[in-house]
Amino acid sequence: MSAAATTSESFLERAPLLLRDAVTGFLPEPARWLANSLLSIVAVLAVFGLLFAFLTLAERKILGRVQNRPGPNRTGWFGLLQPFADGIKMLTKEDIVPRAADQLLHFLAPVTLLALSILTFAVIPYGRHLVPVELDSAVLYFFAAGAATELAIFMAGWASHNKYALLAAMRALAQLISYELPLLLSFVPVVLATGTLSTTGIVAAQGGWKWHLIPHWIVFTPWGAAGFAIFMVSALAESNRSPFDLPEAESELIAGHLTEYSGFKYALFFMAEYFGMCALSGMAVTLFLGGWQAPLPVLEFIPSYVWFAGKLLTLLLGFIWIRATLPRLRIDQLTRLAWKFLVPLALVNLGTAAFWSLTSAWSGPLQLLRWAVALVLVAGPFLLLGRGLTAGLGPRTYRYA
Amino acid sequence: MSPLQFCLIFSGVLFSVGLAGALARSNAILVLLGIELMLNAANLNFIAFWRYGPASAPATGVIFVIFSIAVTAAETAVGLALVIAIHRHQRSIRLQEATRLKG
Amino acid sequence: MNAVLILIALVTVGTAIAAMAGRNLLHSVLLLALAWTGVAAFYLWAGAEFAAFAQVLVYVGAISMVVLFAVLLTRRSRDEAAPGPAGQSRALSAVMAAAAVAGVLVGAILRSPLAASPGPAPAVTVRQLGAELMGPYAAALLAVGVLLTVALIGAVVLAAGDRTGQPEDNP
Amino acid sequence: MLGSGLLQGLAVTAKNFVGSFHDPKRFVTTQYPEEKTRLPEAYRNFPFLVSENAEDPMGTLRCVACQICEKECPPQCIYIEKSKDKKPDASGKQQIYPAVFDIDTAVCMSCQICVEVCPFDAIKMDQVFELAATDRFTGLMLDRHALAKPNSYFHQLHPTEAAEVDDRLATERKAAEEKARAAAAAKAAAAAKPPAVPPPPPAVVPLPPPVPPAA
Repeated sequence: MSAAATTSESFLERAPLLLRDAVTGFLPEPARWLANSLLSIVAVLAVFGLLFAFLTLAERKILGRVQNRPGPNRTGWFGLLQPFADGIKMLTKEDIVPRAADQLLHFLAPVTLLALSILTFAVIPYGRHLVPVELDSAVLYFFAAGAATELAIFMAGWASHNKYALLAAMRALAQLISYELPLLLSFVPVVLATGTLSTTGIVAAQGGWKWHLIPHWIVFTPWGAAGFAIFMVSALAESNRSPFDLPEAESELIAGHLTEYSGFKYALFFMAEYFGMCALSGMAVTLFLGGWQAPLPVLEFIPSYVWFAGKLLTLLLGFIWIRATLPRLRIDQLTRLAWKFLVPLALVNLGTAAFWSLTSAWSGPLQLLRWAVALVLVAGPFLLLGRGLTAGLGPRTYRYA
Repeated sequence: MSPLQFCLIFSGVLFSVGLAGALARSNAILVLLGIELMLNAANLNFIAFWRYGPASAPATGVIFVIFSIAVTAAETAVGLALVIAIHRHQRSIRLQEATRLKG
Repeated sequence: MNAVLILIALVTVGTAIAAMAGRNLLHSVLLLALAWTGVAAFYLWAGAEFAAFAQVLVYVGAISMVVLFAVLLTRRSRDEAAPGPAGQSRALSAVMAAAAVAGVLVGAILRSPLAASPGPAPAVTVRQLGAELMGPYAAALLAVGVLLTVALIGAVVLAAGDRTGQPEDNP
Repeated sequence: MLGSGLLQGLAVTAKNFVGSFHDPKRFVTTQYPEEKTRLPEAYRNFPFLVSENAEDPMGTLRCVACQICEKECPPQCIYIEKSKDKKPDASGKQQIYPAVFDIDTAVCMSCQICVEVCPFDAIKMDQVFELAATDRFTGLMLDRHALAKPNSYFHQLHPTEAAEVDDRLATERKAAEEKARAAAAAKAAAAAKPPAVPPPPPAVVPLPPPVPPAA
């Protein structure tokens, strides 16, 4: 949380800063900086901790409704206390460590995973003045911290001393490495267009409206939409969400690298997965959906962090909706999708973005041409590669003996 | 001892650790990792001189490190592929046993 | 000179020594990942933010993964056998050689008149870095790109191996 | 086109999600302990003993302790001890009655063989499924007091079958009555002048109509 607020902004917009100053304002300078940092850490942890708790509840309620059941509704009013009941259950469960396990790594794996996924929250701009750490290469930091989580998953699989856990960890690594590529490639056009790796800079570049109506969000350009789609599909895979939840696949693959985990360590893995999902969604909002910018000029009176929260929740609900819909992929289908479809599309998309930024001076009828060429560049490879991907597939015919 | 000297000693010690590992261990992967460590020590020097050295072009040290990291990545990929190829031929990755030129 | 730098140096060198001396190959790799993170922390301390994150992304995210895969693919209990007397004498001479190198390096560094310029860290923005890479260093960047591509293809060819002679391919 | 199936699937789940809020046909869940679904008539689980009268279940058990069910029970979960004395049954005839009739529901597999072999329609299938107990030895061992349930209860569970059984019992009793009367008449005719007319058999106890049980 940095950057001084100008007094011309609305009270609600400045409310977090005023609150912070009320708490730490009396401290002398170096201590105040420390206290402010600690305060933003506590705030992020509290907000995302609660979001995690209620996201699990929302997920169970929504999945229930999609399957025409009510979902958890016993604990508290509409089941609102369910996350806390789950937490107490997880805390009081026995923590089992296999005798042959590598005790230290078995313990370190969930801790490392959770720590790394919390680290990714540091650079996301939650509001106009709400960035915990402002870095010049924030996007790189985000993906570096995200890439390091793979190490923790490997540690979990190996330390369990269980062949299924180890195989599952290898499978998880194959998936995570495969999808790292389209994930990184899909945001490169954004960096190309905005000319910065700083998240605040990227959000600032998406400010403003065309004809006071269409926001300058990156998702509203042809390559931005394609990049957003690629990013979200890769984010699904990176955060181990259905339909790419092969790393754990509790119904077929005995929970993968989590096989030997129970009790609170399992809860930590679970938490890290949700934190990863939240962080990737927050990054998608920042990179493609204009961050905390309001969609219309007249709606700017609503404080920026509300807009960010709204967009974040929309994406998270989208994750849940997709989980409710799609069946799990097989590992070969999964890697084929990454290498033969998403990576080429992301590379072509980079070219499209380059074309777009080179032709930014075009106007009048040339503007139409620009849109047409960009749309063809986006849709053409999608259709061609999609045909290649689905070639030989069709409605299954059954032959009976 | 100036900070620059401290950084250089740090890098020198890291280099020696990598050298000792590369010389002492017989496991091909560990030898490779020792070499990685030596390369990292060299990178440390780049950054140390960039930070404390005489002012030159502002980004040179960092750019050298970036190139070095890229080259190291290539080196590791090929090195590990070689290790796997050796393992396939000899069923072992002890360097003492890799004595034949013909697979 | 400050405490953070000393801490970073101690952690990095300590984990590196532990990794090189360790018996368990997997622990060695994980400790080395920690040492690489320590190097990244040094970069961050020195103000080279971009290099630090690139280091974490490449070393911790990619190289340690590839190394771990290689460790698992080449695991045989034969390699974990205790080193014989030949190995021990070799280790001893290796450590002596390394200590000699370290001695020479440290001596040379301490005797050189290396006065640190007292100014703050030179500020380098990512934009500047990009301009440099695309300007004066464009040729080098292209060469690195070619190198990486060649290395990738070479690694795949080497690791995939020669399958024609395998019995399961000639039924 | 790639992705169209995906969108179709998303539409289906969205329809389900929205439908579950306003369409009771989709949202069929009942909140079990508070509200219970009506079980289908054919559902059957664990046997019970039919008594004619809800006020005096032990006195009006149809069971005559013939022990056929005990012998036929495949998992042997029934234990019967005959009484030493006799009591009048529903039709007034003196009958042996079960002094002990236990069913171990931990063992019973609800095969309904006891019901099929019973010549007296005295044991029928129940619809209970909430037999959880904290003590599996005594809690799940049901004695005759726990097993005895009035005929009206049987009517409630399986109305069709109960009506059939009642009809059959009524015809049988009527036939027995006719027979007895004929026998009595024949006896009377044979004795020409008996000193006293034998008392008529007691009237058939009218079967209780299918009323909801008192409980």
